[in-house]
Amino acid sequence: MSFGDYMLFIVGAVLVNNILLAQFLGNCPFLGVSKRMDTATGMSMAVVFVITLAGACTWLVQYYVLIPFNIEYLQTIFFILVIASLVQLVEIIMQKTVPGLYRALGIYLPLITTNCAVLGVAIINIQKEFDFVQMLVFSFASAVGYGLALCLFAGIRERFALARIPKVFEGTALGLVTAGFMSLAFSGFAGLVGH
Amino acid sequence: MSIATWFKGVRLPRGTAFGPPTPLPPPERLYLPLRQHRGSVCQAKVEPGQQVGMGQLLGSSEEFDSAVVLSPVSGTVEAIRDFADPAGQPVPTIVILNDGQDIWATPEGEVRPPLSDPDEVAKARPTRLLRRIREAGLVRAASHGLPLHVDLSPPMAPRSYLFMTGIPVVRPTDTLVIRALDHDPPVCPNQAALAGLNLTELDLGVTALKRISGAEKVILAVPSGQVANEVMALARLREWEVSSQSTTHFPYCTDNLLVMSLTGREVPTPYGEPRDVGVVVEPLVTALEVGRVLISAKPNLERVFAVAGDVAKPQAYLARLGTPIAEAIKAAGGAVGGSGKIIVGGPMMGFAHFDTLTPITKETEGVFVQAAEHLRRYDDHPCIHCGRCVASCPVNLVPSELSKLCEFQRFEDAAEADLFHCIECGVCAYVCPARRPMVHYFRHGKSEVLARRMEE
Amino acid sequence: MKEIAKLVVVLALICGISGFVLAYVKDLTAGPIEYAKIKNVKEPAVHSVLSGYDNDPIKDRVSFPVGNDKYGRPVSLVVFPAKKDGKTYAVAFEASGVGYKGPIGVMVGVDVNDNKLTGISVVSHSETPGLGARILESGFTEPFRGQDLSKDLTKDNIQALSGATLSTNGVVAAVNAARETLAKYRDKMVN
Amino acid sequence: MSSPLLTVSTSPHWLGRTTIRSMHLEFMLALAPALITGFYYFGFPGLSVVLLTVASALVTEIIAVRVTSLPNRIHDLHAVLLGLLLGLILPAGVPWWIPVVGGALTIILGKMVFGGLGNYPMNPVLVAWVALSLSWPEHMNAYFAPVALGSGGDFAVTETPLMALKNDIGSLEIFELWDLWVGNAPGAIGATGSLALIAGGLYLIIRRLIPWQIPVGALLGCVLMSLVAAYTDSRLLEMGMEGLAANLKVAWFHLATGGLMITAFFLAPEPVSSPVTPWGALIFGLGVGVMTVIVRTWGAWVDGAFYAVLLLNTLTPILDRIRPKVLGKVISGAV
Amino acid sequence: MSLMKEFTKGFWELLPPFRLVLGLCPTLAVTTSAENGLGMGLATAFVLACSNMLISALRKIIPSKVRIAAFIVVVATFVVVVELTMQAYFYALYVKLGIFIPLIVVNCIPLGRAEAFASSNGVLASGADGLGIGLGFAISLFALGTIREIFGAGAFFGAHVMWSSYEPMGFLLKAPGAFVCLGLMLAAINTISARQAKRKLEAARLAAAQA
Ligand SMILES: Cc1cc2nc3c(=O)[nH]c(=O)nc-3n(C[C@H](O)[C@H](O)[C@H](O)COP(=O)(O)O)c2cc1C
Ligand SMILES: Cc1cc2nc3c(=O)[nH]c(=O)nc-3n(C[C@H](O)[C@H](O)[C@H](O)COP(=O)(O)O)c2cc1C
Ligand SMILES: Cc1cc2nc3c(=O)[nH]c(=O)nc-3n(C[C@H](O)[C@H](O)[C@H](O)COP(=O)(O)O)c2cc1C
Ligand SMILES: Cc1cc2nc3c(=O)[nH]c(=O)nc-3n(C[C@H](O)[C@H](O)[C@H](O)CO)c2cc1C
Ligand code: SF4
Ligand code: SF4
Ligand code: SF4
Ligand code: SF4
Ligand code: FES
Repeated sequence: MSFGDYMLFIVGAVLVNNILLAQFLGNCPFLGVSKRMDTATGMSMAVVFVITLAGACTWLVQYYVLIPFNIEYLQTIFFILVIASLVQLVEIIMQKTVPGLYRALGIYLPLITTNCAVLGVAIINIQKEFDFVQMLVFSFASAVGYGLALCLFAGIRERFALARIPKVFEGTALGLVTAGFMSLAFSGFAGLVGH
Repeated sequence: MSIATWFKGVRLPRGTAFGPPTPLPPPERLYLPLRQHRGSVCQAKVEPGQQVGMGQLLGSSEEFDSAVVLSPVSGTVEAIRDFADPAGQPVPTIVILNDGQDIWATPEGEVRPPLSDPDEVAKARPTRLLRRIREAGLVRAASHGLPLHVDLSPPMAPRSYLFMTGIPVVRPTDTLVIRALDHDPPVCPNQAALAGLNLTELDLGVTALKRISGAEKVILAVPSGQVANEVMALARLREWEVSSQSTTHFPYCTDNLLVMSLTGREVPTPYGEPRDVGVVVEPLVTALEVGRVLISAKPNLERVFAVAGDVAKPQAYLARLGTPIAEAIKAAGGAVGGSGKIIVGGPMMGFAHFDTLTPITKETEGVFVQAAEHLRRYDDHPCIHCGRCVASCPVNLVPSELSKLCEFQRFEDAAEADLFHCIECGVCAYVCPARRPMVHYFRHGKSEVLARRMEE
Repeated sequence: MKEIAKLVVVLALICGISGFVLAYVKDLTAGPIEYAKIKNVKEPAVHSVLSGYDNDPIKDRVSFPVGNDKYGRPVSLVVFPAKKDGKTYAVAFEASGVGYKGPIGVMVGVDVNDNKLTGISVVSHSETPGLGARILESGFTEPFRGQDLSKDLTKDNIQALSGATLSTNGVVAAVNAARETLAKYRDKMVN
Repeated sequence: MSSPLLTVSTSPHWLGRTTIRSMHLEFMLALAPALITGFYYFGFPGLSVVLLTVASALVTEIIAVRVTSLPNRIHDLHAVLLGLLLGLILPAGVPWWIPVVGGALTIILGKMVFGGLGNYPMNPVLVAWVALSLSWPEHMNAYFAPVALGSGGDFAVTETPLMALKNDIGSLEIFELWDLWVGNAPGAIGATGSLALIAGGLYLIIRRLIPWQIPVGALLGCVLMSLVAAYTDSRLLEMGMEGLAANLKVAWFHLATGGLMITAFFLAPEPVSSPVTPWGALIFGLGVGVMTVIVRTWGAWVDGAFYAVLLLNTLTPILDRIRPKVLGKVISGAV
Repeated sequence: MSLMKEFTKGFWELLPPFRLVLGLCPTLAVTTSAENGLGMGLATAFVLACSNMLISALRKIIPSKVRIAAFIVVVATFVVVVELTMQAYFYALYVKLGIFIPLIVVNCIPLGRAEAFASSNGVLASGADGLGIGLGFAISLFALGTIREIFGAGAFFGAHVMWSSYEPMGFLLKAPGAFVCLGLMLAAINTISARQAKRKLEAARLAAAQA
């Protein structure tokens, strides 16, 4: 792929096929940690970090363990174990080496293990038969798209905290409707990149 | 007026152009609060039943930040009781029954020899001039005004928060601004004073203020197109700068903003004053009072003020201090329309009172009467985010957000968003199509934050 | 120490049992899964490229090894024969070529008597929708029917897609790959 | 002498004359030229679509405040304005139930679920418009060719200038630019009369009902981005159109066509969903203009103006953080 | 009796994804038709019931330090079983549900129930809990799928149900429609709960007044 192709590839993953708004991955933390802008930015950074790392590890596992041993049907179980141990490991290493970053991101890390987006991106990497570099770019761009959506969403929800919202819509219900509107807005990007 | 501020604030309707102030006969009863300014309360120096003469000391205080209260008429002290001041606080007030004689307490009322030569004033020791001002009990003629001798003295305590930011604690004053403008257009004592001006008073007053403040430059801020040729001639003679300002562009005649448009200096807020940037601003009414005190060598017992709004004949008056506003309204032909608001000060920043006995004091600029049919009601509508308040706020706040933060009790967040820089001018409330009680939210928010700080 | 040993043993045990169970289930479902895949993916393609048979090409399919993939695992070719009166007159099988964005899988039907294409159908691709993906349209696949396969197919005889030359080339390459496969394994196929 | 009849309150005691209702009335006044242009070119089919959206929005709001505990603020005419705006951006050839459903969507989804005027994050009219477009694309593209009032022609569904441009850059030469400016072109009922829209928009700016930054930004962004788009378009060269003049022609075309003008002056400056601060508003406007041309040129949709507004609406809370310097503020957090 | 209670709480009190706001991704992604919703729901229910029972049975031997890892392995095992079975016998549905079948592993419901319930309750109770919540989830997905299919495609289980000239509202089948639909359903459920709470409160007040 040329440089231009990579750019289109990135725009596609961040905006057009946003993993959250168009592919529905990682919705539970999306609605859970989007009440405030600062937590949303923290979560976004943690997600970018973990998704990229997990994408790389699972890719290696797929091509150097599962395929050679002919146990591709165990993909799900291997991937989730790899991700869970990776998150644990990252947590421990971070705590020891960069305590500042750990304090900032630490509380989000356990949340990420059970985030569909991480496993989802890992599986998509394999399904689309990406090579290693493409996999890295795709994972990173998808995660950035997730973070972008999360931060924009948090901005909007912060405004709801200063508005008289009908009781029955308070919280998740309105969050979902708003996410729908964001998805509507992002549909404006359709066709920018033909994937 | 710079481009940046041209679109800010609001254009208020111009009030009736007032002629020179009409003298008002002294009323039967006068009410003299023992505090008529920002600062300490005076102790009463008379007893109920006591006979007093004009200019007799009624109250004084040991504190520096206090102005003496003198009797404006001769008569009997009828009672001393509490009345509400503009902020609603009870203040001990001396009630005097006027005997109609106007007999001075001291022969001819002289305290000091007259001082009517401008050249002499220009060379006089500032402390000498300040003493005369203090003895005359002068107060800066504006709501929340300080006693004039306090206003003209350098600050007593260093302003630590300014010091921390590298702003000199006391910057030498280099400019004196005489403000012949009024911030709330229809209530315009200063403009009325400009209409029937005694040139000698003006000359002496300004010269004295210049001498006391140490300013090198004097700027006469006047309403555009309303200044007589003699005044211009005097200004040329004394090398005062004359600057014409729009009187209807609210709130650009308030002190801090006036200083900004005249000198380009930004007064630090929330605690700063024009003095912090080397400027002293005095209302024209005050300058004239200083002049009168020096010439006549008598204390100041009268005040120029305006009666405007829904009265038969809006007019500026010269009345004894302590005259109830009811008398002023009566003189102006009485209120027309349904019973609405009696506002001491102007419609944008004044206080509505329920008591028409509220007297004219040394801080009174005027009275604004609002008929019931002209009352405007606030609404509890949510902010519609239209941005009109943001576009208009003269100090560049985001009032919409502040009001929401206060509405939802997030006072600390509001303080973080510069709530305390709001000057409560009311422009945001004026332009808000949702009719939100903006300034009410801000006052409430400020008081909550301050209460919490006190607890800590 | 003992505790850690216990942790490891329990976890290993659970994993082991899990692996065992899954291997068993995998074994059990291997046949049905293969059938389901053929039934759902290949069958429609086979039906569209063959015609006139009186047998069931799916049921009569034959498969034989044709080499190894890059991990060394054997790869089989599945061939669907079309028979009339018990005699194979045409076969369908998958071949692939490289398009704009990756491999294009094409089901190719060939009449074994006159080496003419009986039809093609694209079964897998990752081309751009609206551009390369137009290879799915019948307007593109129809002209392949009846082309002679005794020599390499060129783009002259078919309607190349404008703006998607690479995709077109991919399909043509797949058909030509099929020609080679047919030449190589004709015996095994026709039997 | 204290009088119990006097009202006591703190300042300010004067309030301006602009209320939400008066603002909405002036908005509608400013839309009148566009509506008249629409009526002139699209006749009674166009007018009935607008009347249907207005009626539907109003009825929906009346029902909504009846059946829920939401405050009744029908008198502020917001529903009428939303209905009018939605009607103006629909094609004249839609079946009758599209405006009906659209008006209801605007009120319920766009506004009421958030608690009414003031709370919604995105322009309700555009939310409804996009929902309609995603649902019934064929109807939402049923644009009529204009037939001047009284000329007696029949209405027929046709291609809009932007559709034509998407298919063939040669359409630049087909449409008379003057026709595009006065509204004599196929398109949505109220969106074709660019001059009428500008007239209404200028009125709003002079009355300070919308910040000037948003329309100016949008038009500027559109011109800049269409120059870029034209510069990178090899089809122009193939047609023998070269140089700044040709590129400017593309920019001019983008300005005059489609939903850009109604977006710049009426939809993007919708108060609730657009930023309040001056710089925020300018960036918002620029973003709308730029995204409009990006979507028109490279995206899947024919017109990008409405999507551009929704996209920038998601940025509004962040743009609102761009503040002017507070006058007199020398240290932060001074209390 | 108490088993029944464990079973039925998943139908209202803990109805996922409305009360337990978990498992949103499949809820949003696959409910484009009633059939897909039901299939996804039942697959999840199966995994949930089986993993709950097994985890409950093993709860005494699993050391708490590795419990999350062990839970994941157990859940993942059942997910793979479902994956293989669906591939073999419901291939078309398997393709439609796609990536969301393996994602049951990280669907927060099975892990959540393992942690919150199965790790401290008996096998039967855990089975009842898992099955109840799983079926509740299936019902929710089925309901959402039904609404979206009827209005968004004019059909129910693929069969036309609206009047003949009805043109479906395609918006509902797309991503934005999914979010909006789920949000509105949640609000409807909140409304019902609010009514119930009010009625209960009034009944209590009435009782108090009578006493
Ligand atoms: C000179 C002048 C200017 C006034 N300007 C305003 C104003 O700007 N806003 C206001 O609310 N009231 C203003 N008033 C008070 C008016 O008496 C009253 O509000 C105005 O006439 C509107 O009357 P209405 O209630 O019949 O509309 C002004 C009064 C005077 C005398
Ligand atoms: C976003 C994008 C998608 C493309 N997709 C395809 C494709 O699916 N198939 C293809 O053959 N070429 C594709 N191309 C390549 C161009 O269309 C290229 O110009 C074309 O292959 C050249 O063939 P032509 O000579 O028929 O124009 C794509 C290019 C871009 C930028
Ligand atoms: C306000 C309004 C309401 C209408 N109501 C109906 C109606 O209830 N039923 C109907 O068939 N047509 C109604 N029409 C007219 C429709 O345009 C027309 O009848 C309908 O499109 C016929 O086409 P159909 O066979 O697809 O329903 C209405 C038109 C308007 C303007
Ligand atoms: C409230 C309401 C909603 C409607 N929604 C639709 C709809 O979603 N799709 C549709 O084709 N027709 C809809 N119709 C119109 C109805 O189906 C109409 O009779 C025929 O579609 C007209 O051809 C709706 C009508 C009403 C009154
Ligand atoms: S209200 Fe404002 S203008 Fe009036 S005295 Fe106070 S600070 Fe000055
Ligand atoms: S926020 Fe304060 S300073 Fe700004 S307009 Fe409102 S009252 Fe005036
Ligand atoms: S003027 Fe009123 S409605 Fe408009 S933004 Fe300010 S507070 Fe909100
Ligand atoms: S707003 Fe503040 S100052 Fe005004 S009455 Fe309330 S608490 Fe007191
Ligand atoms: S189901 Fe919970 S994050 Fe996707």
